[in-house]
Amino acid sequence: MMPASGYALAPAGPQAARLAHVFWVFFAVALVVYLVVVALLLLGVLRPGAAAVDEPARLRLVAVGGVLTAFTLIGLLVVSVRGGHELNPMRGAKDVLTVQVIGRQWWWELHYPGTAPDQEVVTANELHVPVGRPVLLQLVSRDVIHSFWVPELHGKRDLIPGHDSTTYIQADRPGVFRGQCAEFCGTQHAQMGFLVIAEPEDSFQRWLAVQRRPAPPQQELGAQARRGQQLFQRGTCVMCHRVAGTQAGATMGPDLTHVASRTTLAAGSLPNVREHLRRWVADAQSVKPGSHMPPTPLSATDQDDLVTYLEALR
Amino acid sequence: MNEALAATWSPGRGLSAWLREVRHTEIGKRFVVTAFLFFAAGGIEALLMRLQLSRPASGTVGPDLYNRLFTTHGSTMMFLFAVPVMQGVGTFTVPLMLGARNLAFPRLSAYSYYVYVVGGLLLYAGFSLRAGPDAGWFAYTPLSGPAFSPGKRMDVWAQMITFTELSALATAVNLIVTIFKLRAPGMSITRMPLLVWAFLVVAFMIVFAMPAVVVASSCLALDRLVGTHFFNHAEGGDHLLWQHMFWFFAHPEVYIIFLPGLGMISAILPAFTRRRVLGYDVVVLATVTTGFVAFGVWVHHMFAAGLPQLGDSYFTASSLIITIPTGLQIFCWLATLWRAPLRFATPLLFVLGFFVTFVVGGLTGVMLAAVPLDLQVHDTMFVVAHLHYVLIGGAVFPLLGGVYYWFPKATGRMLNERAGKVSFWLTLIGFNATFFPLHMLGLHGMPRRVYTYLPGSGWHHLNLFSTVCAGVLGLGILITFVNVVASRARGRRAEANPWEADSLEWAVPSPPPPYNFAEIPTVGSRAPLWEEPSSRGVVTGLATDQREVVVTTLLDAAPDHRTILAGPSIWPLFAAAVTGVGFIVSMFTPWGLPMAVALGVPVMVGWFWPKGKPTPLHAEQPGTKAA
Amino acid sequence: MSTPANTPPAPRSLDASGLPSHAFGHRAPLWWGVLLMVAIEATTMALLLVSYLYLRGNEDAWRPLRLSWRILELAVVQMALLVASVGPTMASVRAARAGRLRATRSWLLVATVLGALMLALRCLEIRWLPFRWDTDARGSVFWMTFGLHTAHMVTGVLENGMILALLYAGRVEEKHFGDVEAGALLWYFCVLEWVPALALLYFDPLLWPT
Amino acid sequence: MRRPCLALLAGATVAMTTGTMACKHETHDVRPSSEVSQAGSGVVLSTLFAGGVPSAIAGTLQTSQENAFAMNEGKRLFDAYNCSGCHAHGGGAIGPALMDAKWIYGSAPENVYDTIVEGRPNGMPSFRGKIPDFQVAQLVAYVRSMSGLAGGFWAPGRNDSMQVKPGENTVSTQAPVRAPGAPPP
Repeated sequence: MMPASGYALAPAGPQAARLAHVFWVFFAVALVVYLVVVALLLLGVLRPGAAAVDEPARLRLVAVGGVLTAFTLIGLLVVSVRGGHELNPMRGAKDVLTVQVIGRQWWWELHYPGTAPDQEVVTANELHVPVGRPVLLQLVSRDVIHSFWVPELHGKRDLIPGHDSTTYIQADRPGVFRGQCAEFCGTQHAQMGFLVIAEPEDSFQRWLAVQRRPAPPQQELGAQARRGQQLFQRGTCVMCHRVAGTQAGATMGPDLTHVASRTTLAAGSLPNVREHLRRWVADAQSVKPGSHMPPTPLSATDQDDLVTYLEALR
Repeated sequence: MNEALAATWSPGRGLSAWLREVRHTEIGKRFVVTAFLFFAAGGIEALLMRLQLSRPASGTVGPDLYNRLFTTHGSTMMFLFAVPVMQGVGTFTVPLMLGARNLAFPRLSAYSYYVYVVGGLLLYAGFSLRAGPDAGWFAYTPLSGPAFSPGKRMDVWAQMITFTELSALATAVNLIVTIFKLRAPGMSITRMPLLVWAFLVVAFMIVFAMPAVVVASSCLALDRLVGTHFFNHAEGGDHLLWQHMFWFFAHPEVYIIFLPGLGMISAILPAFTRRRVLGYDVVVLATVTTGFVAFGVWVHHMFAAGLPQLGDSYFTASSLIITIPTGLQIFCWLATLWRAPLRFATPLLFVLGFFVTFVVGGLTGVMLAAVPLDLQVHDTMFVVAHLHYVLIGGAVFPLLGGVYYWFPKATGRMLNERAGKVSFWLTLIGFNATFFPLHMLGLHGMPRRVYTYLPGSGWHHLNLFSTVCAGVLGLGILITFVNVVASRARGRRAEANPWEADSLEWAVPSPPPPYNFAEIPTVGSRAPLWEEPSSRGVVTGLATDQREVVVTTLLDAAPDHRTILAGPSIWPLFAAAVTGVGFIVSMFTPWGLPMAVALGVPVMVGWFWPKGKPTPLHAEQPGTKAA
Repeated sequence: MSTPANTPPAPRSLDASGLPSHAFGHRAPLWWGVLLMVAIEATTMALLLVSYLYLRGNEDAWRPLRLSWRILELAVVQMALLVASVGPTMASVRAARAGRLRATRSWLLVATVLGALMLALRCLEIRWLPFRWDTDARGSVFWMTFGLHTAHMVTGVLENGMILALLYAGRVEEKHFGDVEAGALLWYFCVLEWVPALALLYFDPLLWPT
Repeated sequence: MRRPCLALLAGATVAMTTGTMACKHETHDVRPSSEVSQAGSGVVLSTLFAGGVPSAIAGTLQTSQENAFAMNEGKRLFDAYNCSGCHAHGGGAIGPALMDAKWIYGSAPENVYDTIVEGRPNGMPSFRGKIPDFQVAQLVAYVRSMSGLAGGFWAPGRNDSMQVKPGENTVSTQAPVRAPGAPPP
């Protein structure tokens, strides 16, 4: 099922833990200061006394208040700057996994570089990471400014065209963490989510090996799936999507070579089950109105064939 | 004598007199009324947005309309309500508090109002034609640029910015010169009321901050219309240039909105505590310090953009330091309130509401200043909660208190106290219940500006609760609107000084006559009306057949010379019309600007060419030899 | 509340009829108004020059372009004309303060003609510039700054022209001499702001090779 | 005197916030319906197709000609579907130039629609079944805006890449001329 959204104060990685720590320090100080101010206000307002106003004494109290504020702020500044430094201890770390994250208008394209160009894994919206290993994300934007943010792993980092930037994340426990684009990027900014799937090293390597294989050849497909593949290549799908090992090689839309292995569809908006896959293929605009995926009106049988073919792309 | 003055200073009756109006009391009231109408429009948009967010995946409002709604809500509240309403309060109160008969440049204040109205009408004409802006009130490029915002939507936003900033600049120049040169004799710099100090600092911030957004929006409009490359990284431009230029303006702007609120508190407190605000020098220095430091904190809006860490740490420090002056002012007010014989009228309630609300916003502001914390909560509902706490808590609460405080002076009628108290409590409870849950939503990962969210995201209950309470907040503010409209005609009659306040504007009858002061008063202390009347002097010998006022020196306000202020004139309206036509046509073709200059020259000549009977050249300077 | 010793005691009642009816320099409200407008325009020009430096720092996309000598000489001639017009402007202000009408308007005429001549040369320069505003970011900032300064110049020349028309044809009053000084303030700004802009926009690759 | 003006202002503000009117240039057709998304084929029974614009798309084809959103989408699709592969960015390479005034197969929206869906001799492939109709209408609008025939003020601006040519909104309208050797209309 779809994981609930991440909670910034329930960290699952070293960076988010550091941020949560800084939050609790600031929150504690803020709570104390607020209680003091409200107490002063109530004590002053609810007990009208005719006490003469001795001006200099009150001014000295104001000065004391000012000095206390200044020292508190200096303390908070130290906490903030120290907290900021520990965010990228990964610089010198070894065996760092590098992934290129490309922000597109309203979905995420992920590239796992391989030893050779044909070994490169191209997937979308679901970032598989090995548990315990630092992951260097190279953030690139192809169109407008997006912002990569997984509350449980790290703070957000903007993807600005012309300013390629990097950020480190690391998951200390296996699990599925939901992320969301945090910088307004157009009509469907609201449904531009993604998942970070942290799994042990061996299952991550198994996943990577599966992703490196091209799509199953025609012979291995069932009759219905084979008809679906024909529809895929003769219809509108081939103009935008790529299925490695077939003629479909367009890169405008997400790579569908292993679409069935993904748990969600439409940038984390729909669970990847048959009727949602059918609804998304037949009329994407009903799920994400304004997204760049046009509706594909087909007869019921054609839809079944196409969906069967897509579900064969494990 | 008063009839002669009234005949000289009043513009007459009828529509043409209404359009030629230059009295600061009238123009100030128009600014405030128009701004509150836009506040109502912004409020309606906010309720629509809350309705859409009350349920996950609800179809009430589609994504395109929602994006237009939140952009128009933000732009309306920031540019068409917050700054203009403070301009209005300043235009109305500053001359009265200084003992002046009008602003230094009366026709410029008329021009400022008309240009503001043109900007407001442009934005709402666009919004009603489905051409409202849809890229957020700070319109980051490249989304707001030519490639990703087709049509005229963002051009409407950019030109509206130019109009409202032109209006703010004109009012700022007017206020500064009035405060410097037209103070009542004896009102030295150290005897000026604290609200006037606030408006002086705000006016200087406007002079140095607004050009940044005029340049930024002009560069954006040029990029979209004629294809310049300010924000095209492939041709040498840079998207961060937009963010730097915009936030260099926008952070001072939020202080431009917030400082008059503090000034109003310093004006309201004496009347209800029977004490002068403690630490006059501390409050003045704090206001001036806030004015300067506000220009050095803008990068805290860009911590997530990946700028070098050393720079971010500097801006963390400067963003933390800016809380000290405001903190000192709050401590001074707490000391003033300390065990004072209080009179719990509505204005004081709103000031107390300020303390309870704004301090929460200030503290979340301190949290947002820290880079590691900001990386988690930037661009989320946490920031939405923070900005509403500091803007509604910091500026709208004192403003509502100011409306209840100065309404008798502006209209001669008291606002209903019972309705005021009900409105206060509904507004306070409704506001806190609406916006406090958004802090939790932000920490739970709900980003800003999302038109919907998934059923499984866990944000449903808090959003529903927030929407319901938004209705309560709306009701609270609606009661004040009804109170104002009802009391306008049927409120209790108000005498000159209903609150026994200390500043000069309470020395004139309510509503003030066209000439404000029969004789311009002289001032001997910081609270002129609390001195015994016998010791208050007046200025005599000013002509009553001309709009003559006394100009005083800058520091000590010693009388320096007499001058004639401009009278009612239609040219500000024509100049605003030409500015409007010129800029709106330049949205479609670059020839709009040369056309505006061509139309503008005759209007400027009409505006400046001397009219009426000339005083002969060498009348009173026999000394100079005939040329 | 003790009144600080340094502020003068409040004058009881005061007869204003004896005060002069106009004043010059910082005593006049109009002077402050023009000074604040100059501050606004100066901030605008400063922001444009800062954005030029900001974009210039972006090495990989910045293409320094050496302007031809012909344009640089024309720019220097224009600057010379501007500086030359400062003298007559100051003379007209001195004459205005002394109330000498004929001297004021003749010096102001000289200054305005020099300004108009500089604007004419600027129209020639527009045809010679080798790049347009949509060539690249450098061209965009150049033309925006060029346009802003031209707008200031046109405003200054038009304002001086109107004051001249008033001094020659209109019913001159005392306060119009104050207008001459206010117009001069704007003119001094037009001259002063073009010095950094000229150095940065025209002589950038020459003086500061990147 | 103040009452009518306040009422006027209040009325204007309320009328405007309801967003009742709609300007055809600016509406974002965010949810294209399925019948305009037919890829010009429907159920394929034979390779013979009656020419001309199907009725379902005729309306959208006309409105797209002055709709800013449609033209901007057309510009995005022009690169996404690799039209720029043969036509460059309107200057013409393997395929003919599109930003000049010469039209071989007619410049009316219907002619350009047919060119895209049917294909043309000498290399223009048929995109029937490959591109949904509403996107073809957007491409038609963008192609005609390259030579100023569509959009006018609402034509797309420059794009965020190397400056290849000025934006379509700065192009002056060039009256269409029949290219030499073009077949009779």
